Amino acid sequence: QILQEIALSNATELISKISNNCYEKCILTPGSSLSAADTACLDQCSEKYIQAWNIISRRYLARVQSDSKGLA
Amino acid sequence: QILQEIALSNATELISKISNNCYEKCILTPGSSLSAADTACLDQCSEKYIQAWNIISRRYLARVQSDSKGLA
Amino acid sequence: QILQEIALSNATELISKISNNCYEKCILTPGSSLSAADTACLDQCSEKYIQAWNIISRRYLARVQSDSKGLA
Amino acid sequence: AELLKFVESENAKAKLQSSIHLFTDLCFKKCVPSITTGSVSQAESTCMQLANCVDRFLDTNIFVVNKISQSMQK
Amino acid sequence: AELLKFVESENAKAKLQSSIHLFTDLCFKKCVPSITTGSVSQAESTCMQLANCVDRFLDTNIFVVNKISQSMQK
Amino acid sequence: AELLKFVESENAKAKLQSSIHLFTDLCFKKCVPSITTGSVSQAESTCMQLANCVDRFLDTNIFVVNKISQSMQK
Repeated sequence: QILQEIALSNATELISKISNNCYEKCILTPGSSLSAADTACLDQCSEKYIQAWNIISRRYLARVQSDSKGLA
Repeated sequence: QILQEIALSNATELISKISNNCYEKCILTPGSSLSAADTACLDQCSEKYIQAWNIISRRYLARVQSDSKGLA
Repeated sequence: QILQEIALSNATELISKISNNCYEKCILTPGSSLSAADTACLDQCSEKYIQAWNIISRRYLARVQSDSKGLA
Repeated sequence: AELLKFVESENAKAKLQSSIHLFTDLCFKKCVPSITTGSVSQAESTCMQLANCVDRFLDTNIFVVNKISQSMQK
Repeated sequence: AELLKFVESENAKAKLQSSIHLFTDLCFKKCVPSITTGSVSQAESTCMQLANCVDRFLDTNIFVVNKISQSMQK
Repeated sequence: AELLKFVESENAKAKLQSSIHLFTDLCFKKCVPSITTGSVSQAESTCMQLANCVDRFLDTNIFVVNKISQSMQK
């Protein structure tokens, strides 16, 4: 139950961050619908964000484990 | 009581958002007092923000009611 | 106990704000380590932030005491 | 039960208002880059008046939800 | 009652500190666009030293409160 | 005691995830200034791939902690 809630809040947070960052970067002048260019940009942007999230997760976990002196 | 608290927190949040956005846009180099130009800009900016808030409120409520598939 | 917690949360908040602002301003393209220029900038930036925090603290406290009509 | 229903509906109202504040802030920043006295620009009008900014944000959100669901199924 | 008063005054102190952090962040972003080694610029000095940034923010806040009150009475 | 340990470890996990979201947001804004179709730029690659953005942020944080400690001892 608790595990599921954490997993859910984790996914919700990820979705919210991607939406905010990619809306900001891709939808410069919102029109009457998403254009093909908008969708292509959102697709690219989401991929990059998920990739970034994977890289950062691995790195931060590694650093937390190896270096207990770090404060954040 | 609860209704009043919601109405109050709503107004407080609106005031805080307008202050932050319009200070950001209008008061580029803070001087020893608000100039006439500052005040004119703040007036215009507040009007626009309230107008935007009205438009967004109507639109979002309409969309929430018509389209229960939307997630946000 | 409560006093210590406030003092601690105050210092933690200050550290977090300085880190965010000075990372933003000084570390434009993060490299494989902090360069001498990075460190010089971080030093200057932290000094300025602490100075700003002192000025704002004094001013805001003075204004709160003298002017109870102000809302923020 | 009546009270519980009342509290729930008030909570939903508060959540709705919080979303509206979030979207207004987002759309104001996106659609009104600077305050000009006089008439509203064409771009500003298209962006804000028709509420395209909210509609496209919600589209973006749905796009991302689908994208994440797909990458979780892989 | 003594304890209650103590807790209340500690709460007020925490609120004050939180406002000070908010204003410092705001003024730093507004007054110090970039970190230059050496002396402080004139504009930076006027903006920050005299704490004009906080004073004008509080003025802006009062302006907005009055504006909202007026539009609610209409 | 088992349950308590479990809850504590879940809390730690949630805190870790919240830091990861914070850093990803920070690094994405810092390393990916705009979305270009096609290959990743050299600067973007150095910034993100090697996770220099997180490492330098943590270095910055340690620098600031030391700085504050020093100015408190004065």
